[in-house]
Amino acid sequence: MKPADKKRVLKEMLFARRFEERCYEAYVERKIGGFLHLYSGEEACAYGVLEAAKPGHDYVMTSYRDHIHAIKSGVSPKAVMAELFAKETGCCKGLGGSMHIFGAEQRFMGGYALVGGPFPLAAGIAKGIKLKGGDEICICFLGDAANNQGVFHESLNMAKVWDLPVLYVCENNLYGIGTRIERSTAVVDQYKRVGAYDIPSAQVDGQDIETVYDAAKIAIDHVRSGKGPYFLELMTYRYRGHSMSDSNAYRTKEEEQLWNERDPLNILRDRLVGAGEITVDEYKQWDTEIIAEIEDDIIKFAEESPEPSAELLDKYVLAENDPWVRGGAK
Amino acid sequence: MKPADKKRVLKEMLFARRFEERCYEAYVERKIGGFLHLYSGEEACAYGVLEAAKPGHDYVMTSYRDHIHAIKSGVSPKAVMAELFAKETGCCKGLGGSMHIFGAEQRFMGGYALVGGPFPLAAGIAKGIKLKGGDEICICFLGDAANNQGVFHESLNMAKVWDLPVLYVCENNLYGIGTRIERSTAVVDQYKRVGAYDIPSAQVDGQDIETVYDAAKIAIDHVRSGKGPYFLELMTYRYRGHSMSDSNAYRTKEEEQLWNERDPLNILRDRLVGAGEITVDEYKQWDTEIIAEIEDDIIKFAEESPEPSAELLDKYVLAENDPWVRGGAK
Amino acid sequence: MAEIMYWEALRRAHDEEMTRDPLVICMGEDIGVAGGTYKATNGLFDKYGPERVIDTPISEGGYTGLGIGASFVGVRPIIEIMSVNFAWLAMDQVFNTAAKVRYMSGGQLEAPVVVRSPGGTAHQLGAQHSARMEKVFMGVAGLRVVTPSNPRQAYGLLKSAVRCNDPVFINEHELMYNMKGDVPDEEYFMPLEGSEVAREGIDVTLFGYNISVHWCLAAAEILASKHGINAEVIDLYSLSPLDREGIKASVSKTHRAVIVEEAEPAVGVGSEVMAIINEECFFELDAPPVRVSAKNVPIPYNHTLEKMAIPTTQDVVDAVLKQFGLS
Amino acid sequence: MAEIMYWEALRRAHDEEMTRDPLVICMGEDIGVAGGTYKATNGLFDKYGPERVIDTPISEGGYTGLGIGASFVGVRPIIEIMSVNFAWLAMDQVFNTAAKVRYMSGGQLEAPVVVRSPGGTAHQLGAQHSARMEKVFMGVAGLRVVTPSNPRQAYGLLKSAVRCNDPVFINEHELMYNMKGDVPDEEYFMPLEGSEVAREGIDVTLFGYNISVHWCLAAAEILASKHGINAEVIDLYSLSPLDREGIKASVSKTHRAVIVEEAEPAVGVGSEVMAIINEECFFELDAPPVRVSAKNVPIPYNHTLEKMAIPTTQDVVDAVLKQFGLS
Ligand SMILES: Cc1ncc(C[n+]2csc(CCOP(=O)(O)OP(=O)(O)O)c2C)c(N)n1
Ligand SMILES: Cc1ncc(C[n+]2csc(CCOP(=O)(O)OP(=O)(O)O)c2C)c(N)n1
Ligand SMILES: [Mg+2]
Ligand SMILES: [Mg+2]
Repeated sequence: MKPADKKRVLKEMLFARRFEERCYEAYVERKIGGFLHLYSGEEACAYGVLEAAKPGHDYVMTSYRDHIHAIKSGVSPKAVMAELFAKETGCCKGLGGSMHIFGAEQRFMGGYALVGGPFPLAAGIAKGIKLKGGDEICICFLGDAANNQGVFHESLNMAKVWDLPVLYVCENNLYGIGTRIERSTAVVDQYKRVGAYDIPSAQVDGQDIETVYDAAKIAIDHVRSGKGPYFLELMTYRYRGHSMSDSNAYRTKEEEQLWNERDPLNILRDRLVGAGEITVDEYKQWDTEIIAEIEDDIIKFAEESPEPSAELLDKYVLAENDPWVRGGAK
Repeated sequence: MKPADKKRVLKEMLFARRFEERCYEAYVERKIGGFLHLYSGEEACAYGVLEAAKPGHDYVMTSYRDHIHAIKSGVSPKAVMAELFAKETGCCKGLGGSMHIFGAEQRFMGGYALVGGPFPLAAGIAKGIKLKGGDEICICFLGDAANNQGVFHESLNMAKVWDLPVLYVCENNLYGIGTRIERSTAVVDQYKRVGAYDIPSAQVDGQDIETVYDAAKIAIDHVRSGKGPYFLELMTYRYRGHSMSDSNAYRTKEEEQLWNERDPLNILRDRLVGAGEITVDEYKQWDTEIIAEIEDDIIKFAEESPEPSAELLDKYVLAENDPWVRGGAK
Repeated sequence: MAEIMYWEALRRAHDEEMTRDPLVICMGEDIGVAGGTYKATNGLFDKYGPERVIDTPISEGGYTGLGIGASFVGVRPIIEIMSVNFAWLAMDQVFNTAAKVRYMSGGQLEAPVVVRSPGGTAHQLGAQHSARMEKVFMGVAGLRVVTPSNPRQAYGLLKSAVRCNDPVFINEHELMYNMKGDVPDEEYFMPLEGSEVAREGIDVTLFGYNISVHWCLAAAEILASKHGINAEVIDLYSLSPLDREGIKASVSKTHRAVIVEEAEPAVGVGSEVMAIINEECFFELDAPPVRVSAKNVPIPYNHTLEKMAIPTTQDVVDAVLKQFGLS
Repeated sequence: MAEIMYWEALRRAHDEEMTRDPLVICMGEDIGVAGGTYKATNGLFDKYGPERVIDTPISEGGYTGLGIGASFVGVRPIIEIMSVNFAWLAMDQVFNTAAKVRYMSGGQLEAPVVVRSPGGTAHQLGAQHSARMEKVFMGVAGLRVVTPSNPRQAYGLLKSAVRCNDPVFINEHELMYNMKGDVPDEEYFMPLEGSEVAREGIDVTLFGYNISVHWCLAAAEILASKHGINAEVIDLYSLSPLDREGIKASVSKTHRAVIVEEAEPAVGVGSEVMAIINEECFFELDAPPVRVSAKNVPIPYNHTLEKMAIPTTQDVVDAVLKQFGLS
């Protein structure tokens, strides 16, 4: 990564952190409903990989922990926050919610709530790319515990048999809700599991964005050059409970402490400060600005936006006026 | 295997071959209906593994290609044939059919028609064994193509995480119906796939029953001693089409020829003849006897048995007079 | 107008749509090199190649999800699930993704995927290969369900389904692929919604769909010739949505309804049509509507019992006679 | 008689049955160390250990199948599927194996497994977490379906379900785990078949199940106090089989029926109850039976729209008034 990019992306990650933490507050204030899964602590994963990709050109999809992937893909933070506030200006008009952020224009193909659901969908998008002959790739971010779903196995096998341009990124935060990976999974190193499909893979530190970026470059080059799928495992940690309704009681203070010391923002900030690229004050200044922007711009927009109109209730169930329902357009 | 056992098992395999080939005829004569999947060519798999196991004590289950596994497990060939003839004397009273042979008393836990379905069932039986503290194991025979089902992945993971006494035997006959393994499967050597679950495995020639037996001994010792699951891959070939409705047009004459030369019966027969354990005439004599037994004893029984009575139509849908349906037995 | 078989009609629809649009693909187990268990894709592998006629691994959940994902970016997959019994393995992707993605994305994505699969009891296929699952597909919002009862419908419905922007499930029948019938020579699109009057009548309406239409037609002949009852037969080829107007119109004319279904009765087509009649034209009824359904049992292997498990033409006749107080 | 919460009632049933029989086990995602999303297994991990209180991987198809296999050899697994939306992934094992194994083995094996799972719309959980799938479980032979509307039923039905030799699906509700109600202090078994009269009345029967019983009861109060209509409320806690006798008895008394369901209408409880009424007591009806159902839409995230998507007490009142010609 070039120095200027590092600076920019540090600021972006700081934005992501503040965005998620503000969601936390809004949930406590009951402005956001449903299940809310936050990304704090894992920022270097999405930012590292997507810096190495071409958001808006490449297709991206993920699970319910999806706000930040959407934003880095180009979905407007306002539209995301308005969606969380269930407003008509939300990216899904208030119909989706936190677990279902979509930005078709930005090729952010969605957040999905069924663990593992996106595995085959991503392979399918890659199949579409291949049929149409573009140089896009599809990037699918999912958690470690998702790999125990059968469709993981089925999708990776198909991706390899048909050499599809799909990059699976495993954000291994060591837990599926309250169950530690060792208790659910026979082979803890996820990158080793894909040997069963002869898919090249790597496992790297997910807290250091430069490491992630470099590994992602290799992975993306592989996929984009037509060599088929790739599996990239990023070792990371979520700071908060699985969702807002999770007590988070199953993790030790020591473990949390250990990972706090490897905060992805701090790692990059300290490195840039050390290299004289930014000053601590500059960073603090960013923080102030970002907090203000989120409050004055994004939250305000979400708060003041209208609720979806009642007509939306059944607008998107089936296609509107599809001619084939009546036997064709002739 | 001891010489006497080799002789006995050769005769058993010959019986199996004749049994299946007689089923073929009966199907053509329309005495057997539904889908019929024959085991001819693969005999050394079931006989080799189950010789090394304790049929009747260990639990056994498999797919729709199940007659021979049932018979070797101790289900009476008459009851199997009568089942195929859809008679009330059939092992499932004519309700099951070829794809659903069961022998609970013999701990033959069934033939199942959904590809992959038995993977988790077998792990569950193994869980039951473990809870009850016996030294039984559960042996699950399935095909190569079944390994592309998601439950393969899910079941093997659970079997390892919970160290269940289950032996998965993959009868790799290179095809799933008309699709050759390379066209559906990224990693063709199935025993390599289970590295993803840290399960010990082996791949051996499935046409030579002594090889199968030796490999199965190791596998079964491992499982019975409480060390958890094992995966044994047997390279084999089915002589006939996938089922009676399969044209079998997708395989070359050369390939078929190659495998015919490695016929499991011939391999063992020639070896025993070479060692002076049996004579060719003796073997021919067996054959004559077996054909007669099948005709005079088994087919006759099946033919002459009565159709199931109409009361069976709804007898086994739900438990009869289950007291809890009415709030208990108090 | 040529008389062709049901599978040929499906094959023709596949072929025409694949010729027209390079993004129409088909996928499923043994549909390529082998041409499909029931030949609906016969010859297409050679014509369109392995990128568009895809033999899948035995991974129903995976390849159905893959087809749905492909449909997000403009591909029009026709997915064959070899037997509807295996469709349970794909239901998560069908219902949690395909049926909901347009809605939950606020209209941004859609899943124009076609899933075809044969259901029904055939010839002694046993409990795990004889499910009739149309009711399962009908119960959840966001999916269209159609079920062709003849080659013309098979052709015309598949043609429309491929082009429609909704996910469509096509419920076929193991026993019907070799059925013959007239199909127009020119291109023909069948509306995905509606019903057809398969036989006009005035005394009672027999509602059928897919194979049960044929039982109804046969029963109507017997009723006419032997009992002087002139039955109307309505072919409910669209199961979701059901044609409320068509149901109402016919019952308002005949004042009697008998619904014939191959599946177990609970929460099925029969009960839904009854509910619609109750809601739309209760006061038109001269007698309680009746459903003729399968027995509430898994399907036995034995042929005699198998036949006892599902309705026959005679059961339909008897139900009508009973409704008329004639038995 | 103590007033406890629904989740406590479930927990007590688990605990008693696990104490009684060492082969009763429970399994599911986060049910062990974490005590279960809705606490139905809280504390049992410490009491019975990891061999009997099993935290599973996220493999719904796999662990449901594993539980079914274990049940073949005498184990009595209680499987929790965290949300019914995930149950699609386990349906192959539930329907193709558990519901059919006794039948296809000619009575040799059985699958006495209990699957518990909450359905329903809760608080803005969105399209993929708000399914109401009871109808899917009801449509196929070989499975029992019960759905407790209060802690007493939750306790008594789980107790009976564990002991019953059939596979039983228990349909719970995300919003009801903290509901309080009286549960007998002594051991109590609820019959797995039947229905309960939740409120006696003579003018109209409101049929509900699970959460909709409470809407019916609230509506009955309003109908009584404001409109002089004395409604009977029938709690259809057994959905498969439905209590034909109970349905008939009540409608034969009140001559009117309104069925209230949280799910989309098509092929649901409403349509099935209507069909039963048509079959059992059509001539007792003074007015067409009516169903009050959810809108035919996936569930939206927005709270206002979410509430619009499912029936309310007022909808029930309105339906009754309309049936009486009073609106
Ligand atoms: C099919 C399915 N099963 C279970 C759940 C409940 N659930 C939601 S998230 C989750 C844990 C997923 O863990 P992981 O894949 O590691 O992702 P993370 O949340 O850690 O990012 C579970 C069990 C679900 N949403 N979908
Ligand atoms: C879930 C499911 N999908 C598809 C089928 C159709 N089918 C039956 S056997 C078979 C091939 C299985 O091949 P393999 O597992 O290698 O076993 P083999 O028949 O070669 O012994 C297929 C696709 C099925 N029965 N069940
Ligand atoms: Mg995780
Ligand atoms: Mg095979």
